[in-house]
This record gives sequence, structure tokens and C-alpha cells, in this order.
Amino acid sequence: MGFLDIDNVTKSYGAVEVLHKVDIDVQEGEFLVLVGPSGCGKSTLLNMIAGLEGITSGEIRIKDRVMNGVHPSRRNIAMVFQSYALYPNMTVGKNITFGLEMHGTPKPEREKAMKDVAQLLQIEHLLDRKPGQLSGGQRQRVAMGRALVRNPDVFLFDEPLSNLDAKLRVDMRTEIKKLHHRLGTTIVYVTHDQIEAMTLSTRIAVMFNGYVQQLGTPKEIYDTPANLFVATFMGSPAMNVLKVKLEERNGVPHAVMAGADGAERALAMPNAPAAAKAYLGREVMLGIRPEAITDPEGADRNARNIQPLANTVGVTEPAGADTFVTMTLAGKDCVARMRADADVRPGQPFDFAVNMDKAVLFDIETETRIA
Amino acid sequence: MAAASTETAIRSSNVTRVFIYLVLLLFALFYLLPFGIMLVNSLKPLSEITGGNMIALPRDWTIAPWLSAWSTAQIGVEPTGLRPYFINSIVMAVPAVVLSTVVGALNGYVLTKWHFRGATIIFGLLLFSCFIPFQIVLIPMARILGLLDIAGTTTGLILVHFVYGIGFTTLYFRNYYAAFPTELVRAAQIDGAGFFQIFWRIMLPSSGPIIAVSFIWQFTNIWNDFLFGASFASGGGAPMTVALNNLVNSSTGVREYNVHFAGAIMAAAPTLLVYIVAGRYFVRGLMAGSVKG
Amino acid sequence: MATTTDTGADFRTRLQEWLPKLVLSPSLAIMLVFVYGFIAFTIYLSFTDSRMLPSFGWVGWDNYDRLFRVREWNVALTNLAIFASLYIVICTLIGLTLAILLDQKIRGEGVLRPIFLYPMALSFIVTGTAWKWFLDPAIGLENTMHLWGWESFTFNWIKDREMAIYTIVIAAVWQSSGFVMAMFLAGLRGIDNEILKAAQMDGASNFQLYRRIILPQLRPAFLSAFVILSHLAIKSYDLVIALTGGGPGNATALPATFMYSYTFTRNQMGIGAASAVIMLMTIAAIMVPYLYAELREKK
Amino acid sequence: MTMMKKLHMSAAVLALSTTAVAAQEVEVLHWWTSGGEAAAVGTLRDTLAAGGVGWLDMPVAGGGGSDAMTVLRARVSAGDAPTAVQMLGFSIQDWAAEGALANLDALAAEQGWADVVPAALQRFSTYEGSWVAAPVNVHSTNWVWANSALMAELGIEQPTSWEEFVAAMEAAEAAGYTALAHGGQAWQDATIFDSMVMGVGGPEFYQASMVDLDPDALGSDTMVEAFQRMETLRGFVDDNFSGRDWNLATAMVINGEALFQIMGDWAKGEFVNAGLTAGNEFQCFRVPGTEGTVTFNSDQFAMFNVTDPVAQEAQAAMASAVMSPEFQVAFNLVKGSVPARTDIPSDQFDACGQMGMAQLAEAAASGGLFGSMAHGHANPPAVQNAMYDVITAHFNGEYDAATAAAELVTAVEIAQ
Repeated sequence: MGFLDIDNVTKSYGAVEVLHKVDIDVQEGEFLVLVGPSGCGKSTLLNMIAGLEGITSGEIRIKDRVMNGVHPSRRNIAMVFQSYALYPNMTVGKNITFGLEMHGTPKPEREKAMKDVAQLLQIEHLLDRKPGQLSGGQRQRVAMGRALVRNPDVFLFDEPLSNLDAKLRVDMRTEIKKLHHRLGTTIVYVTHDQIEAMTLSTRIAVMFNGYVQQLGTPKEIYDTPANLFVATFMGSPAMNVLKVKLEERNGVPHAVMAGADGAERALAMPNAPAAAKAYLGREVMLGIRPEAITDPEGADRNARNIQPLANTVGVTEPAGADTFVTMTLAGKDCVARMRADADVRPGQPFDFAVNMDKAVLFDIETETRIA
Repeated sequence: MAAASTETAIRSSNVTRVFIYLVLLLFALFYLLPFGIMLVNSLKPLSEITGGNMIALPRDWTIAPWLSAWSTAQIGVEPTGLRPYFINSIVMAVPAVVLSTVVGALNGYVLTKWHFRGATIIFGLLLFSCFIPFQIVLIPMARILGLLDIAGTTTGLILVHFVYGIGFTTLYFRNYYAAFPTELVRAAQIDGAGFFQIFWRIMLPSSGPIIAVSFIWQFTNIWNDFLFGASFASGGGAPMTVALNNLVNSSTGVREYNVHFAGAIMAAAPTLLVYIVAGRYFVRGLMAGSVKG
Repeated sequence: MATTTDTGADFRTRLQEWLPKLVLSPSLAIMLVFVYGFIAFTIYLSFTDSRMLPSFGWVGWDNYDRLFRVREWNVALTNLAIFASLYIVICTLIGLTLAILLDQKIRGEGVLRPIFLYPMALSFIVTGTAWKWFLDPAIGLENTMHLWGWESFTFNWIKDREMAIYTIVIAAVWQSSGFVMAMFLAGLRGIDNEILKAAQMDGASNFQLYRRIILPQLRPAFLSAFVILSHLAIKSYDLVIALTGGGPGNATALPATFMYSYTFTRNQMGIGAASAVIMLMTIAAIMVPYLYAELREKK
Repeated sequence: MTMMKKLHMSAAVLALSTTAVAAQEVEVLHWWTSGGEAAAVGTLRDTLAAGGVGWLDMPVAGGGGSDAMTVLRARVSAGDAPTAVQMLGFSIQDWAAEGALANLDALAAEQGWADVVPAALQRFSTYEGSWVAAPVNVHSTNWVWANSALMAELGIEQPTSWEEFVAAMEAAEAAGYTALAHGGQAWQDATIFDSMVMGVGGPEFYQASMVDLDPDALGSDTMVEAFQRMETLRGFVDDNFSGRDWNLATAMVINGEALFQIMGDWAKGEFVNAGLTAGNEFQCFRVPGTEGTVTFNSDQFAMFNVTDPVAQEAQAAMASAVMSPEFQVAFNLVKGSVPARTDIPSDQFDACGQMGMAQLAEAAASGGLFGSMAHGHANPPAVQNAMYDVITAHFNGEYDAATAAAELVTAVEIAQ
């Protein structure tokens, strides 16, 4: 029993079901991020928690109170919108206290709450301005202030950072994380940006096509994606997914594929999951994150199974801290992530080191991880 | 070049600009002409009009026609001038404009922010009402006013104008509110504001331009209406247009054209004033909504 | 967008669910009675022998039969076709031209705009006489030109059976083109300047810029203008009465004047109602597809 | 405010708005809104005021009373008819047929209206033998108005035949004047058409074609000839006639720009207002060919049903005042028409007025008094306007005379 229970919830518009049996328990103080591409149903789910959309079947409970059919204002929640949704005709101060006023909080208390929040967010000097006079970052803070002042059970964030420029987005991200640490509130946060999801959350629900594809901590999601969708959606650059043949050689499963020159390459997978046995002699999808393919010196010292891979370098992309190297593997572009000073040159042969600890296998048909 | 530094990205040469100004001024002249004729002739003695050039300036300037039209001209059997009817028109137009604007705003709010099944059809039904020719409603409307016992009263007239204004005001507000961020309404809902609180506190304060459009449109239409005013008001309560028509359209007898023109300008004064004062909101309001259809 | 009811929703949620419909229902009721009820009544009247007041003797299609045998009705329909097409086209052209010119950062726009717009504020009861004078060859433009020494100038359209309908077009254009200008101006102001800059960098000339980039973006304004102008054209009444009274002869009769005349002057309410039904059907033929397209798109 | 109080208040407001009519008061719908005639109606109001009857004025100008008739329909549909309504000819009959008019028989009998009002007028004032309206005046419409100075200059005597009339106009045209002042509006075209029909065909033909609507008469050669005379007249009208108001045409005669105008006797007011005297500066005579006959129209006050006894009393007072010789004289002096009562001494009237009164009495006695088609006293509005359509189309050159006569038959048939 969680603090916020989403219990087998579905949503249909007419005959079309857009959310299928979503089941998530959120603990008190948890930071849950709903992430997925647009149209995956994440915003619909958030709106259902807020009470802005009805629930077709299932239950949503906050602190064990069933919220189905309860008016948004009675759920003791607060929401920060993508466009901030600041009331253009009211001052910042009014914007922040409007909710309290609607709930009948006496004026002195409202003033005090407003001052506290303004101080917390460092927007005291803006209180008498209208939203139109604020910068994007300031509006963002006001929108958060409006949510904070209500002291709700659950905070809902609907892509709050997507309207900010890149630098501000990073700053505000940190800001939100700090707030969460300081206040210890329960947060449900919607975003399509997997970096936000990774950095902010205590748990992530990856959504696609109205299904929760995987629910887990950022590390679980990243290291052991439940399926191909999660694997490719999370992480940047995306995970390399190669169609390989699984063969047993010397009693050890090997992923066999063609190199840039068309000749065979085989990567041993001694600690492949037990289920992989069933796939021996068949084609599977091999997932390797770019950072698991490095130059030998840059390979993870703690890794148990580093496989060498000789291949021709395609393109190199120095990105400052790292250099991304593209090569052709199993007929596809495959990205490796190197130290900046690795000595790779386009068109030259190079000996890569592949950390097969981090490799995952997927069934070609079901696209689920073989575990 | 001056144009390059301005916001519009269109550049044009100086020759073109002179040409543009010329065309605009010519059109301005064309638009001002009828009003100019009225104004010039309202300041002439009658003899100069019947015997002379209508575009010429007065030889003897006089404001007597204006005084006569305002307070002494014969309207029916009473030599009252247009003055009392002016007040009738105000008493009729203001409540009708306010009512239809408020209802239109509420309708627009419901149709965009509280969409429900069938709302689009209802909007279509409301919209089509803008296009009904008023002549056909005369007899059945009279019957209904009679049944409601408000025939021949200002209340009845207000009702009529209110009824046939709803379509237009709903159209304006709906299109305006369609562009109004729905997230604001959601935020207010979470903040605990109810249906009417959202309307009063969030929607209305941001509706300035479209209120101006609705006001201008409704006021002009209602003020200028003749058919309903003549049919549904009783003699003493007749609006300005009916009185003006009685002044101008007398069947037999001498026609005092200068007085007619003075009266006509007086009757037009409030609508002109509304256009000049609120006109700059008009384009803005249209921009915000109506043109998006 | 709004909440859809959950079973067992709390009172407030259900109230919020009902309030919008409650607020909308009086308007709907009013429309059903005062617009659709009256239209139904008119349709019914067109099948009766009503003369001075409504009466309810059923005569079938007789009124329609008579209507199309009356020569004046055909004149009115022809006139409407001429008037409406010219009026819509010219108003749109002038409105668009003025809007484009005004959009060139014109000094004095604040003065010019109300000048272009003000005719919409005046009723023809007010300006009809002035127009009549202006168009009258004996005292108006023609006479003035003669006084100024241009003896050969003639402008007697209002007296000419063939040309009189065009004077109606002139006055009507005078009244509405400013409003159309405002709609186009609003449309122009809503166009993103960056697109224009981009197009200029692509080497588009001003003419190309308008033809290829700007005009296509004004499509909603064109549609709105078309709908408003066409319904004004079909409803045109005051204008004709004030300017020509339908003359010379019946040369400028329009369906609206025809309908009024038959219903109220000639005590042939049945035929008047029949002509009103034809008018309504014409309006519906224009409006319903437009509404359908517009509203479906929005859904 | 409590609910009861609110109810009470609104009831009081309602009461206020309705009692206004229930008192000793008449509400009068009319289209006499311009200076002179409005003042004339003012004398009626003053008469009633002296008797303690209030006057609620409801003027609706425009379209020669057609706007007022529209308004009347709205008022009757609303169940809120005015007490008395200015009305012309067949409209009275139509409203009486709807059962909307009051019965004035008692008052008429008491005051002996039947003896003093010409039978041709009673045809409109009574419905199925009962009085429903009080006639105010008789306008005769077959007048020619002429500029005396111009006649003298051109050496023209008063024409007594169609040929002399044409000759006189030819003379004026030759001298550079407009021979016939005319305004191209349907009712003005129809007004001269009345006189042409009467002049060509005589009283029997007028009765057969304009009143009885006999298709044979309407399509006859006589009708063709009447249309040909219209074409002749059209030749004497200046090019700028279309849409011109009748009073502007009258002004052309007054100013000496034009020789004649064919118009009803209301034109006299224009001459008088311009400071001209009948018989001196201007002349009036019957349209040549129509001497001995009078085509007329008559303004009447139709009285609508009222149920309240107080209102009935006020209505009777109004009818009585309209029929009083004092009002008939006072009003008609201003209006240019002649009294509906034939028993009124003519000494207060000018030369044209006296001539008009004498000829009216004469025509009434000899059976030469006919309702004017142009002014809705020969046939119902539907037919009248259908005739307008043809007459005005022909006058503007759309038909030749023969086609016009044929069209007239068709138009009248459709309108019936």
C-alpha cells in the first residue's frame, strides 16, 4: 500500500482504450517520473491523478483515500504545467495565493505562506509584477511557488522544463532536485526527456502506447531494460542494438556477427542469462551501450568480461569530454564512447574493448529482454 | 531605408511608398465623402441646398439645422426634436449590448473550455442564427412579445436585440477563448476555483480585446436597427433611428434637408464615437479570434 | 478536455459537470424558439394562403409556383447574382489591398484605419440620402464635374436601368470594405515575421512574397470575409430602399426587398414566406458546408 | 430582498406600463410626420386634450405608409393594437375582414355620417354595412399643376384636351424647358397612369379595368392606348427623373424650370410654402380628358377593437373629433386636400381648394368619383403593386405598349 496508489487504471475515449491497466504504487517522498514519447499516455495519466480526466476503470488513491470522482481541488495536490499556466491578469503574489484564497485561507496566513515560498524560491522581488513581465525561468519559479504554497500531499509536474533553454533547464533541474531533498515531498513528474528522468527520479515509469513498459529505479531501467523500446529510449546516445547469432563455442555462448569487412566477429558471453540457452543457434538482438565499447585502456577496471573487438573506424566525433566513434557492426552503425585522448582515426583498424557485463539480449519476436 | 529597420519584413522603395500613401489617401477621400456631404450640407441654410452645389461649402454658415434637429424639429405631432429618442436608444442599447456580451462570453467559455458531446453541434446551431433575415421573424416575434406581455416596451426590444445578438457574441468569444490556454483553466481548477470563479477571475480579465469587438459590433447593430425599433417599440419609447426616419422620410410636405443631415449625424454620433474610441481594439480583437474562423 | 463523470463522483465534480450545460441551455432554448421555431413557422406559412396576417389554409406548392411566375422575382434573383458576386469580389480586393498597404508601417495608420472602418458604424437610414445625392446626376458628382468645367463628364448610372445595380454595389462596397480590411489586417498582423524574412533571404520579390507566402496564410481571413459578405449580400435591404427604392422600375430589386414587399406591402404573405424560404435555403447552402468543414477541423 | 417583495415590485412595474394605455387616452399610429401635416394632426390632439383625452403619438414614416402597416401587423400580432390607425382604402377592408376593427355605427348614426360622406368614400369607411373608420379627407389625384409665369411666357392657355395638353408641352420643350416634371417612382408613375386610363377610356373603362379587373379590359386596345400616352408623357420628362421625390419635381414647377406636373393635391402645400398663391402664380386644373371625374384617395382613421369601456369612450371621442367640421377644415387647409364631409362651406379654402370641393361634390353626384388605383383605392395592395410593376417597367422602357397591356393581364392574374 503506497502513498499514492495507481491501481489497475485504464482510460478509454469511446471505444478506444488509451491507457491499459496501469498499476503503480508511489511511496511517500518518492520522486516518480513518467517518461515516454509524446502520445504514450503519460500526460493523460498525470491528468487522471490530478482529477482533470476521468478514470474509466481502476482506482487512484492518495493516502488510502479513493480519488475517483473527487474534484481536483479536493485531492490536496498541486500541479506545475508545461506552459506554467500563470494567470496573466494577476500579479505574481496573487498567482501564488489564488489557490489558498479559493480554499478559504484567511488573508494573513496567505500573506505569510506567500512570503515563505517567495523566499524559498528567491522571487520576493517579483511579487508585484505580472507574469508577462517575467523571464521564462522566473515564470517557472512562480509556477512552482504556486504549487508549493498549497503544501499538497502530491506534486504533479507536467513537462515543466520543456519551455526553457538548455542551460536554464539544467539549472532548474538541479533546483527541483534540491527542493525535493529539502522538502521530502511526493512528486509525480512527466517528461519526454530521458535525462531529466534519470537525473531527477527515485523511480521511473517508462511508458509507450498506453502501457507502462518498465517501472524501476533509474539504474534498473538503464542497466536492465525490460525490452527493446526501453533500451533504446533511455540513454543518449542510444543503446546499440545489433542482430547477432547466438552460438555456443567452447561451452560458452558467443554473439556472432559480421564486422566492417564482412568477416565474422564473435563476442563471448560467459555470464549470459540462463534463459539464453534456449536461444542458442538462433538470432537475437544484442544491446550494448556506447560506453561499454571503448579503447582497451579506457575499459572499466572492475568489469569481469572485457572482449576485444577488432574493427575499422568509421567516423569520429570529438565531443570534448568524450569522443564518439562510429563503426559498422552486424551491418549497422554502432557507436562507441571513448576517452577524449583515445587515438582513433577514421578509416583505420582499431582494437575496441567491449564490456560484455553490460550487454543484454532481446528476443527478436517479443522484443523483451532475455533474462 | 526606413522600412528595413521596422518590424515588418517587407521592404519597399521610396517611389513605392509615395504611391502607397497616394492610394491610401484616395481611398480615405472616398470613404469620407458621404459623411463630408452630410456635414457640409447640415451647416447650410435650406435655400442654398435646393438651389446650389451640394459639394460647395456653405456661404452662410449656420448651426440652426442642428439646434432644430436636436430640440425643435417635428417628430410626429410633437416638436421635440431627436433629444428624447436619443435617451430611448441608450436605455435600449446598453442593457442589450451588456446582456448579449455576457451571455456570449459564457457560451464561448463553455464551448471551448468545458467541451462536451454535442457542443459542436450546439455551436453550429447558434452560429447559423446570425444569418436569419430579420424580416421573417417580425410577425412570430410580435406574437411572442404579446404573450410575454412585453409588447411595445423597452424590455421587449431589449429581449429581441439580445436574442439575435447571441449568435454573434458567442462566435466572437468562442474563437477568442479557443486560443486561450486550457492549462490556465486546469490550474485554476486545481487551485479550487469553480466554474464561475474561473470565468470571473481568470477568463474575463483577459478578454479585453474581444469584449471590445463584441461591444462595438453589438452596439452598432442595435443602435442602427430600424425594423425592430419601429415594430416593437411604442411611440414615445421609439429609438433614435425610428425618430430619424420620421424626420427624414415624411411622406408629404417640405423637406428640410439640412435638418435631416444634422439629425443623421447626431443619430450616428454614438456609433462613430464607439468606433473611434474603441476602434483600435477592434483589429486586435479580430486578430485574437474572429479571423481564425 | 473537461472531466468526464466517474461513477460516484462527488457533488462538486458533478455540479461542475452540469453547470456548463446549464449555462448553455438558455441560449440553446432561445435559439430553438426564436430562430428555428420561426424558420419552421415561415416554412409552414409558405404553404398556406396567408395574405395580410398568418392564416392556415393549406395550399401546397401554389405559392412557390406563383413566386417563380412573377417576373420581378427573377429580376431579383438575377440582381442578387450580379450584386453578390461583384460585392464580394470588390470588397475582398479593396479590403485586401488596403490591409496590405496599411501593413507597410504607414505613418498615420491610426487615423486612416478608423476612416476606412467608420462606414460600418453608420446605417443606411443615415447615409442613404447622402449617397443618393452624390450619385444623382443633377446635383451630385456629374453636376459638380460640370460646374468644375468638365462638361462631357457623365455619371448617371443610378438613373440607368442597366447600370443602377452597380451603384448599389458601390455604396455597399463603401460600407463593408473597411470591415474586410480590418479582418485582413488582423490576419496579416498574425503572420510570423520570421517566415517573411526567411522567404526574402530565399530571394522572393515582394510580389512573390505576397502571392506565395502571405496570401495562402490568410485563408481563414478569406473564409471569414466570404461568409460575412455573402450573408450581408443576401440580407441587403436598407441599402436598396435608401438608394433606389428598387428602381428605376424594378431594376434594383433584391430578394430581401421582394420578400418585404410581398409580405408587408402587398399582403401576399404566403408568397413572401416562399421567397424567404428560398433565401434561407440559399444561405444554408453556403453556410452549412462552411460550418461543417470549420467545426469538424476544430474537433 | 425577499421573494415576496420582489414579486410585488415587478407587479408594480407591470402595472405602471399597462395603465398608461388604459386611461382616457388614444394611441394613434400614423405617418404624418413632416412639419405641416404633423402640425395639422396636432390640432386633433389639442381638440382631444380639451375633452380630457390624452394622445399617445406613434408616428412611423416611410414608404407612403407601408412601414406603418408593417408595424401595425406586428402590433396586432402582439395583441397590442393602437386605438386608431391612419389607413388607406383597401387596408381598412382587409383589417375589418380580420375582425380587428371596432364598430362605430352608434356614433355614426347619432352624427349622421352617412348623409355627409360621399358613397364612394363610404365604400372604404364601412365594412359589411358597419362603420369602422372615420374619413379625414379626400385627395384628388388627377390634377395638373402649372407655373403661371411660364404659361404666360409661352402663350399657353389652360389645355382642355389631350391634344392641347401635348401641344403645350411641345411648346415648353421647344423653348428649352422641361415640359413635365416627374419623379420616377412607381407610385408617381401609377398616379399619372390613373389619369391616362381615365382620360382614354372614360369612367366605365376605368371601373372595368382598375376596379373590376376585367381581363378583357386590361388587355384591350384602349389600355394599349393609355400606355401609348404614357410613352408620350415619358418623352416630355427630363432624363434625370428616375428616383426623384415628388416634391423635388414640384419644386421644378415652382422654380419655373418645368411647365406641368401631374400630381395629387398635396402638391399645393409646396407651392403655398414657397409663397405662391393658387390662381395667381400657379394654376391647377384636371388632367385633360378626365374633367368631370375625380380619382381620389382618402386618409381615414381606422378604429381598432378595444375592450376597456374607458378606452372605448376615448376612441369614440377621437372618431367624433375627426368627423367634426372644425377639424376637417383645419386639417385640410394645411394638407391641401378637401374635407371628407361634403357639407362644409368652402370659403376658407383657396381657389384650387374651392374648385376641388365643388368638383368632388359634382363627381360624387354624377357617379364620376373613383378610387385611385395608384393610391390603393381601386383594388387590393397585391393587385395594385402588381400593376405598379408593369406600369413602372413600361415607363422605364422595358416593354412597348402592347406588351405592357399583355403583362398587365398576367400580373393581375398572378396577384389575385
